[in-house]
Parts: sequence; C-alpha cells; structure tokens
Amino acid sequence: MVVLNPGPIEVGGIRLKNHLILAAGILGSTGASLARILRYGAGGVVTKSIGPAPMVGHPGPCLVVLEDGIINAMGLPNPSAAFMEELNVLQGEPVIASIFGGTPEEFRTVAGWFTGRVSGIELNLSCPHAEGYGAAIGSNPDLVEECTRAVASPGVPTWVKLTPNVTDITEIGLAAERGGADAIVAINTLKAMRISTSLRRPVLGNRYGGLSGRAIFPVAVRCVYDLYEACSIPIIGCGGVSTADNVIEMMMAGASAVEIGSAVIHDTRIFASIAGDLYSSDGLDAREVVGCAHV
Amino acid sequence: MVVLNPGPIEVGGIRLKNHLILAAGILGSTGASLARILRYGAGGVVTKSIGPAPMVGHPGPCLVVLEDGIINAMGLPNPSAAFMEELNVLQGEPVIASIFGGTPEEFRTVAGWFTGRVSGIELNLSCPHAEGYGAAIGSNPDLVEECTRAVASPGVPTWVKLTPNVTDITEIGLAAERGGADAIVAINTLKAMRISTSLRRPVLGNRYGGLSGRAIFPVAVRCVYDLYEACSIPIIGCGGVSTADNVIEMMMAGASAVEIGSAVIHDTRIFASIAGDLYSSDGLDAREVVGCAHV
Amino acid sequence: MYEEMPIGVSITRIVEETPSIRTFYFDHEISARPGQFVMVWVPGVDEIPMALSSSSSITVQKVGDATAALFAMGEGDVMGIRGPYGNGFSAGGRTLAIAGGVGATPLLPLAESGQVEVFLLGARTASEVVFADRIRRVARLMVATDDGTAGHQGFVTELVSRVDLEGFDRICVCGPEVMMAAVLRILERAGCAGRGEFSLQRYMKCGVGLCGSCCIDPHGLRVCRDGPVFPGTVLLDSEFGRYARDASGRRQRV
Amino acid sequence: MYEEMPIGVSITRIVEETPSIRTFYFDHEISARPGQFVMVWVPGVDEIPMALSSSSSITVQKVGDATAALFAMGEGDVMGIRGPYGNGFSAGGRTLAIAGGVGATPLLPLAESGQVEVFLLGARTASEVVFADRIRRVARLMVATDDGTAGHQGFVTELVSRVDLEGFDRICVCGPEVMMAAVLRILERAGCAGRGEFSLQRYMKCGVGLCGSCCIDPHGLRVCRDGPVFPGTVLLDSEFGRYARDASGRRQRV
Ligand SMILES: Cc1cc2nc3c(=O)[nH]c(=O)nc-3n(C[C@H](O)[C@H](O)[C@H](O)COP(=O)(O)OP(=O)(O)OC[C@H]3O[C@@H](n4cnc5c(N)ncnc54)[C@H](O)[C@@H]3O)c2cc1C
Ligand SMILES: Cc1cc2nc3c(=O)[nH]c(=O)nc-3n(C[C@H](O)[C@H](O)[C@H](O)COP(=O)(O)OP(=O)(O)OC[C@H]3O[C@@H](n4cnc5c(N)ncnc54)[C@H](O)[C@@H]3O)c2cc1C
Ligand SMILES: Cc1cc2nc3c(=O)[nH]c(=O)nc-3n(C[C@H](O)[C@H](O)[C@H](O)COP(=O)(O)O)c2cc1C
Ligand SMILES: Cc1cc2nc3c(=O)[nH]c(=O)nc-3n(C[C@H](O)[C@H](O)[C@H](O)COP(=O)(O)O)c2cc1C
Ligand code: FES
Ligand code: FES
Repeated sequence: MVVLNPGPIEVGGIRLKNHLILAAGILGSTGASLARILRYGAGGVVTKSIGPAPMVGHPGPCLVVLEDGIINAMGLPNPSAAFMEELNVLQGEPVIASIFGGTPEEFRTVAGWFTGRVSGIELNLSCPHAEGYGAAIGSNPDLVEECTRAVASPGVPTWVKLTPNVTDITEIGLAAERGGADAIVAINTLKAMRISTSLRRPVLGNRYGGLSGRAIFPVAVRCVYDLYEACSIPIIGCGGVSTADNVIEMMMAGASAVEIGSAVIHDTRIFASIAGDLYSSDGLDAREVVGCAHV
Repeated sequence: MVVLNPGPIEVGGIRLKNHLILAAGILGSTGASLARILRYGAGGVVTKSIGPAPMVGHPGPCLVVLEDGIINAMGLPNPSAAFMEELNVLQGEPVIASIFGGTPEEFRTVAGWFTGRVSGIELNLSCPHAEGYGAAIGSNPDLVEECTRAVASPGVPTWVKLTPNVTDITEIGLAAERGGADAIVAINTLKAMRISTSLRRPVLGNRYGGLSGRAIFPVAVRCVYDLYEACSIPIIGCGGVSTADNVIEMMMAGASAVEIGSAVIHDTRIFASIAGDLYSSDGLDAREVVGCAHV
Repeated sequence: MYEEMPIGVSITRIVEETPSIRTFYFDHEISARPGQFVMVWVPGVDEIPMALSSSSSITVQKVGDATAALFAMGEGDVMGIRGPYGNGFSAGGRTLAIAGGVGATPLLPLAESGQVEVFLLGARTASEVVFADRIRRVARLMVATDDGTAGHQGFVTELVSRVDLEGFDRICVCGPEVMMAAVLRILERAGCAGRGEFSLQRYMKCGVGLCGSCCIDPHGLRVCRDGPVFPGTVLLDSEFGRYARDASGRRQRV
Repeated sequence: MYEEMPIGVSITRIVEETPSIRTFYFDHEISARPGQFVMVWVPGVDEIPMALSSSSSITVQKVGDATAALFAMGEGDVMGIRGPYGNGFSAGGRTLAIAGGVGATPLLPLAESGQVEVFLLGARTASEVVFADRIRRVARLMVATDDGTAGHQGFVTELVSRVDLEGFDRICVCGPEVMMAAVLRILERAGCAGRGEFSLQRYMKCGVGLCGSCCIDPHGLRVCRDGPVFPGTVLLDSEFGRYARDASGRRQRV
C-alpha cells in the first residue's frame, strides 16, 4: 500500500494535524466530544452544522444502521449561537465550524459568530433532508455562489460542502469556486429512504434521509474525480472512507484531505488507527499522490 | 413478513408470470441465457440493451465486484439487429426488449425491429457510462419525452428506464409519462468510480461506471417513492433488490413489480428462491401493498 | 455491520403499574444485558430510548408526546424496536440497587436474574411505587415515599444510611438525576464512588454513538454507546447533576 | 460478497516459451484449482481472461491488442489480476491430458500437481511446442506437430488412437476449438464423451457470471462461471465447435 509522510498539513487555508478530519454532524454537538475525537487522532474536526436559530431536528427515527451504510435524517438540530460556549474547550485546536442558513444573509450572520474563534468555516449547502436549507440551496449554482461570497473573505478560510444529488456536481463546484471558496468538500449524503415492511411506512421520521458510509464510497470517489478535473481549488474527499487505503484512493482521485463520518460508528479511535496504517517516515509526499489517478 | 398471492400479473401493458423481472444487461445477451433465467423462475426478462449499430463496448476492466455492490462500465456492447435471431428460442415468453439510441429516430428504428416479437419495449435512457446515449439523453426531460413518444404506440407496451443521476427524478418520470410511457423503471446505476491504489488509475477501462447492487437499494427505494407521488403510471422498482423483503419494500414504496440484476451474481436461481419466500396462497393481493407506505 | 432496521413488534398485553406508568409486553424476545436499552419507535410520532423491563417488555412513564402516544396504543398495535444498545451494568458481585420512580425499570431485570441482594425503591407516593411485589420475590426491598404513604417517609437516598455500603461490590442506581446525584455524593463521602454504577438519561437521537446529542462533559462520553451506565468516578466533576443538553443541544439545568 | 478489486502484481520474470508464447511470473501467489482462470488487466489497454500456468504466472500467446501490450511489458511492470474464477477441472482419477498450442497452459498445473498420466501435446511446429520439458518430468508426453518437426506429424487428435481411452477416468482437453471439437467427436464415437472435460474459451467481459457475454447455446451456460470446463456430454449438440459470439454478441463461425 502507498503510505504518506506524517506531519501537519495545510489545506484550503486551514492547518491540520494530519489528513483525517471528522465530518460534520458526527459527534460534533459538544466541545468535549470534538476534543475527544482530536485526542483520539483526528487531524481536524468539523462541528455539527450551526444555523441562524435553534432547531430541535426531525422526529425520530433519525438514523438507521444498514448493512453497508447508514441513513439519517437528523434535521439539523442545533443550539444556534448558544453553540459558541462549546468552543471554549477547543482553543487553538483545528476546528472547522459547519454552518447553514436559508439565505446568503443568514450564512453571513452565522459565519460572523465564528470568525476569529475557529480555523475555518464549512458551508453546508448539501444536507438532503432539511427543507429550505442544505441541498435545497446547494443544487442551485447561483445561490451557491452567493452564499459562498457572503462568507468568504480574507482571513476566513471557507470550505463549501457539496451535495451529490445533482445532475452535474462540477457545476456546483465551479460556482463555489467563483464565490471565493478556499476548498470544496465532496460529498454530503445521497438522498435515500428505507421502508419498514412490518410497519408499512418509511423508517425515518422525516421519510427521506441521507445515505452515508461504505455504500457511497464509489459515488464519492467519482465526484472527487470529476471536481478535480473541473476545479482548481483543493478538494476534501468525504463519503464512505473507512480505511487508509480508502484515504489513498480519495487522494488519487484528487482529494487533498478527507473527512470521515460514518466509520466512526466502528470505533471512535478510527482516526488514530487509520493514521497508523497511512503514515510512515519513509512515505510519499502527499503531492505525489493527490490526483495521480488522472492519467 | 408480508407475502403475496401467487399468479400471473399485468404491469404497464405486459403480462408476467410473477413480479420478479430480470434487469437489462444481466445475462441478457443470448436467447438461451434469457430462457434459462425464465426456466429458473423469473416472471419476465429484459434483454441486453440493443442499439442502432453493433458495438463492442468499453475496454476492460468492465466490471468489478465490491463488498456491497458492483461497478460496471460495459459500454453497451450489442450486436444490433443481429440480436433478432436470439429471440427464436423465446417465442411466447414474457420478454422485454431493452433498446437505446442517440436520437428519437434511432429509438423508433430499433423499436421497430422488435415490434410484434416481444412483450414490450424498455427504453434505456439511463446508462451512465456511454457517451451520447443513456443518461446523456435521460437527464433531459424534453429528449426523454421525445424518445418515448417515438416508440410508444398502441399495442407496443413501452417502459422507460430512468437514471437516478439527476437533481429531480420526478421531472424525468413526468416527461416519460407525457411521452406516452406505459410504465417507468427506476433506477439504473449510480454514476461511480473506484481507483486501483496499486495501479494508480481508475479500475474501469472507461474510468466511470455505474454502481449497482445492495449499496444502492436505499437510493432506489427513495426514487420509487418520489415517482409514486408524482406520476400516475406504474413503476417497476430496480436497484439492489436481493430478498423477498426487499421486493415488498419496493412495492410499499410504489413499485408494481421489480427488476433484479446484480443479485443474480449469488445465484442464477434467485428468482425462484425469492418467489418461494414472496408468495403464498394465503398472501395479500398486491394492490394492498403497492404504495402502502405513503401514509 | 449488520442491518439494524427496527423490528415491528405487536403489543400483546398492557399492565398499568401505577397511574402514570405502564408496562407494554410485546411478541418478541430481545436478548439484552440488564441496563441496556432499546430505541422505541412510536409510528408517526417519534423514537425514544427505553430500558427493557424484561426481554419482551418496556415500562413507560407518560411525560410527553411520544410516551402519551404509547399510552394511547392498545393490544395488537405495532411499534418498532431497534437495539439493544449501550453497555448495561457490569457483571456480578453482591449488589445494592437504588431506584427512583420509573428508574426501577433497568434494575428490575437485574433483580429478577438474581443479581440484587437489597433493593431501595423510592416514589412520590404509595400508588407510584413500581414492581414492589416482583422485587420482593427476589431481593430484600426497602421502600421510601415522599409523602410516607408507603415505607419510609422521605427520599430514597435516606434509606442508604440503613444499609452497610461496605458489604456491596456494586451499587446500581437509576432514577431522576437529582436523586442519582445525591446518591453519588453519599458514595463519594463513603469513599466508594467507584463501586457505584449510574444509569444516565440524556436526550438521544441516534442511539448508536454517531450523532453526538447524548454526549456528556467533560470527557465527551456518549451516554448511548459508552453508557448509559457509568461508574461514579467517571461522573464526579462532570456535568452530571448539574446540566444536560436538550434536543437542540442547548445546556439546561437538571 | 467480498471486495474483488484487481490486485496489482509486479512482473518478476519473463520466459520466452516459444516465439509467440511467453510466461510472465509475478510477485503474488494465487491459490486456484487447475483450470480456473484470472482476469488480467493490462493498464490502459484491456482486461483479458488467462489461465494460470502456476500459482504465480500466466502464459500468453500474442494474438491482438492486449496480448501485444503484455508482450511490451518488462520486469517490474505492473498489471492487475482478479480471480481466480470459474470451476476448474474435476478432482482425481487416472487422467489423460490433450492440449493444442497455448491451450497447454491450464493443463500444466494439473500435470505438475501429479494428476496427469499421459499428456498429448500438439503444436504447429517444433519451436511452438510449449512446456515439453516440464511435462516430461511429471507425465508421459506424446507430441504432434503439423509439420512433423517434432513428434508425430499431424494433428494432436491423431495421437488419441495411440492411447487406450478405456484406461482413463477423465480426459482433460484444452486448445483451439476445432481441435477440441475433433476430440469430442472421437470421445463420442468411443462412448466416453462423459469422461471428457473441455476447457472452453469465449469472449469474456465480467468474468463473474453477470454480463452474459460468454454464454453458450443451447443451455445458456456461462463459460466464466458454470465453466470454463464442461463435460463433453454437455457440449454435444451445443454451439461448441460451430459458432461463438464476438465482443458485440454477434455469432461467428469458429
Ligand atoms: C437510556 C434511557 C433509558 C430510558 N428508560 C426509560 C424507561 O425505562 N422508562 C421510561 O418511562 N423512560 C425512560 N427513559 C426516558 C424516556 O426516554 C423519556 O421519558 C422519553 O424520551 C420522553 O419522550 P416524550 O416524547 O414522551 O417526551 P417529550 O415530549 O420529548 O418530553 C417530555 C419531558 O420529558 C423529558 N425528556 C425527554 N426526553 C428525555 C430523556 N431522553 N431523558 C429524560 N427525560 C427526557 C423532557 O425534558 C420533557 O421534560 C429513558 C431514557 C434513556 C436515555
Ligand atoms: C478461460 C480462458 C482462459 C484463457 N487462457 C489463456 C491462456 O492461458 N493463454 C493465452 O494466451 N490465452 C488464453 N485465453 C485467450 C485470451 O483470453 C485471448 O487470447 C485474449 O483475450 C486476446 O486478447 P487480445 O486483446 O490480445 O486480442 P484481441 O485483439 O481481442 O483479439 C485477437 C484475436 O484473439 C481472439 N480472441 C479475443 N478474445 C478471445 C477469447 N476470449 N478467447 C479466444 N480468442 C479470443 C479474437 O477473436 C481475435 O481473433 C483464454 C481465454 C479464456 C476465455
Ligand atoms: C448522523 C449524521 C449527521 C450528519 N450531520 C451533518 C451536518 O450537520 N452537516 C453536514 O454538512 N453533514 C452532515 N452529515 C454528513 C456527513 O458529514 C458526511 O458528509 C456523510 O455522512 C458522508 O460521509 P461518511 O460516509 O464518512 O459518513 C451527517 C451524517 C450523519 C451520518
Ligand atoms: C453488468 C451490468 C450490465 C448492465 N447493462 C444494462 C443495460 O444494458 N441496459 C440497462 O438499461 N441497464 C443495464 N444495467 C443496469 C441494470 O439493469 C440495473 O438497472 C442496475 O444494475 C440496478 O439494479 P441491480 O442493483 O439489481 O443490479 C446493467 C447492470 C450491470 C451490473
Ligand atoms: S444518541 Fe447519538 S451519539 Fe448518543
Ligand atoms: S463474462 Fe460475463 S457472464 Fe461470463
């Protein structure tokens, strides 16, 4: 297996301890939880998505574990501005605030709360199961560009997280780039549903949800590959990553770093264990690996 | 588990021996192979997609088996009109001809070859890895409507198979309906890619391919559910079905029958074994089940 | 991973334990360790965490929407169950159980499997004392009620002074958080917080350790996965007894 | 299912067996039954089915694009391998092997595992006879060449009359289809088609029994999965020896 040189890296304006980042919405609701994941080996962490007003999320069931993936419809529960106190225990750590809003103005407001208190901002333009938010905006290139522009400014590293539930993801990636994004995160979950045959109704309280985990890895690799051909800003690969070899595969597709979500279900220390396989002092420089599958 | 009454059914103008249909492109290249699958319990079979001119398909690798799915980029290999002789051994059997073309005119031509020789026609407007064909047309509602109209006519039951690689699949389903389709088949494969980390290049000869099998089942259920809300013609569920309970789940989402592809890799007799679990003389009428999860 | 879709279970029998607490028996056996919990899906309403009061029952106090909807269900009605989840109580040793109200639920299977020697049970009033007869059959039961209508008048915590803590290898506790926090203080003073096992309740959404809504400060432990049972030592100097997060993730005093 | 991504193997040694046939040794052991095959990925060109001539080698005749690209590769170059696939030869019994040209490949591991008593080997000319030395070490070898430059002058089928078919429990055959069809006719006449095991070649795309490109008439059997080895009785009255389908699925005479 290809292995990489260890050591801190910088991607899209953000300094990370390694290439492995905790994805948004996974154990990201409290400062203590984020600190735990950093302690357990993550190179950086993304918070739960925070919006302009507190939300309690969708009625349950909110998440179901499948054989090869997970479907969830949390509904973006978040305490809004009250989340700021969670950051107290994370001073100086590589924390990326995931934010969402219904308008460019709302994005700007929420981003403002975080400015100066986190390493960067990730725009959630991609949650597939929150009406008026996330993918509702994220499948419209003009809105993506506007929301990105409302947040991106010098000194505020801005990442934009894309939905794969569009006909052409590169169109959205290019819109984020035009809006001033420092990096693209691909992908959020695939719009999906399971039905309980014994209860004869969709199993998620919200009916629709997002599919994540191993099942979506081939779709995520394809999206990263597409975006690498189309865009010139760095890409953070996300979706179904669960081994060091998956990380290398994402990087060969064009990712400069990866986010890991669902795989945390197996082990909160998965970042350290992947890092153990991924890094070695005689490893390659990541620059030799990123995008090398574009032959 | 919910079980169904056995017996022949009619869906979208086509009479089938049961609800379980062999999906296009799976063991559908020869008449003898299709006859074998019928002998082994399928209620109907769809042929490999046949186009206006012979094609040899993409260079290999054309297919890779993953832990929870399959990626393929066959590239629509087909002998074109020469395929007609394969039908000789299938006289009177429930055979659906899958066809493709680059224009409505080509669709009409190919459909013409089959008219009167098969139970119905399925338009492949959804293959994600053949330039100028399949999803290239199938993500444009106007072209979908035109191609469907070019084929659909009284006495020619016409099914239209949709791609999930669009922002809104219901838009495409409605276009097929306007074009005169008798049924919608959902879904074809998800656009996907895997990279060989040891060879440092995409593993499929065509680089891109389509993901099928268990991994895509939650996406397929979601598409069927969406289409059932939007359209009024019957839906054939396809994508990741591998158990009788999956069949029931697809039907509860709104499918009147299902197509099964990748699961054949486990067992060519899977149709008989699913039917064994699915049917019982004290089972429900399918009408009680189809769409019942829309609460 | 294996598929963990909720299984549909039919309610076979409903027992009114107290005016506010009912036990719902269903037609499935769930093999779980005492102290593990399940996610109970009340169709069309919500999904909520519940301890198992036996391998085929949950015992529920009506407190809000989902529990009220459960109370509106009758025999033959169907709900969804996924799990069991969480760690459950540790195995073995001489055991003291301390329960407040419906908190007796996870402790009942522990007692009925013969693992509890002494069971201290608190309730508001006599009619709200749950499982007393069943517990008496398998353990020495001591009851306390706030109004003195049964057993000792006062808090269940006051019963603790009547037992010899030294004689127990573990002290399993479940009830309202203020009561559990009081027990923890007693154990700490007695120098045996490490033998205390506290079954916590926090707002849960996923139940499998992914979403983060049940995490407790300062270690970021997940009640649904690292718990719900924690040793007292882990809870000292934690948010326990002080605050918890609501459905949006905001902190609220307990 | 488990993931069957092609593994990358490095070529460690290339042996020129004949002017048109080379053996490529690689740095991986593939545990397979004799007669199973692998899909060989020549990066940037194509993926083609190949028998294993040992657990870490393939033996290739240059016939077109992909095999030519293989011939252009050197030590240290990397190719992809997935498999093994297919059924392989049956187990055991006194065995006669009959090979034509590069068709000796799947029969070599059978012989080298001590399972072949007599090995009939045909080739166009002396320089195209493969594996003769290795086979001679483990079995009684009889050679035929079209031009008589080695062994019997004529077709390998003519050697069959020199052995006592009755003495063999199985007769394993691999070579050009016209040659195999001729052997089948001989076995049929001798009343022992059922003891013949023929390793077929058909155009393959998936290798795992899904795509249908390798299916043979009239039973619709898949050469990649139900084969590549079929008993002679299954091939009587089949397309075998008459036609095969090309990459587009069109029938072509063989
Ligand atoms: C591991 C675990 C095991 C549990 N076991 C049982 C049990 O065996 N029997 C039982 O009756 N209850 C049990 N609970 C508590 C039960 O989950 C809540 O009472 C239930 O979620 C309330 O749902 P609701 O919709 O009826 O109330 P809501 O309308 O959601 O809220 C009503 C009131 O209940 C409080 N509440 C809501 N959720 C919780 C919660 N998770 N924990 C504590 N209080 C909550 C709210 O703050 C509010 O004051 C358990 C909780 C956990 C975490
Ligand atoms: C199970 C199996 C095992 C095989 N084992 C070996 C082996 O050990 N050594 C070896 O040299 N070859 C073997 N072959 C044949 C080998 O796969 C073909 O020679 C190869 O695919 C040709 O690829 P190409 O791109 O070089 O030729 P192409 O350019 O594709 O074609 C060149 C010529 O080869 C013929 N051809 C193409 N594909 C096949 C095929 N699948 N079977 C037969 N002829 C074909 C074509 O009809 C054409 O005449 C095997 C085939 C099968 C099905
Ligand atoms: C329980 C859960 C909650 C999530 N919450 C968020 C969120 O708040 N914001 C967001 O941008 N993505 C959210 N996601 C998506 C993940 O960040 C990630 O994009 C997706 O799960 C794919 O990665 P994975 O396969 O590694 O999990 C959530 C995913 C899960 C499973
Ligand atoms: C090897 C292979 C070949 C396929 N060929 C076709 C085809 O020719 N035409 C078509 O419409 N769909 C084709 N498909 C898609 C399937 O018909 C089906 O839509 C898809 O695989 C999802 O169903 P499944 O998960 O049950 O396989 C092919 C799929 C596979 C795996
Ligand atoms: S409820 Fe989701 S992590 Fe505990
Ligand atoms: S090569 Fe695909 S079925 Fe045999």
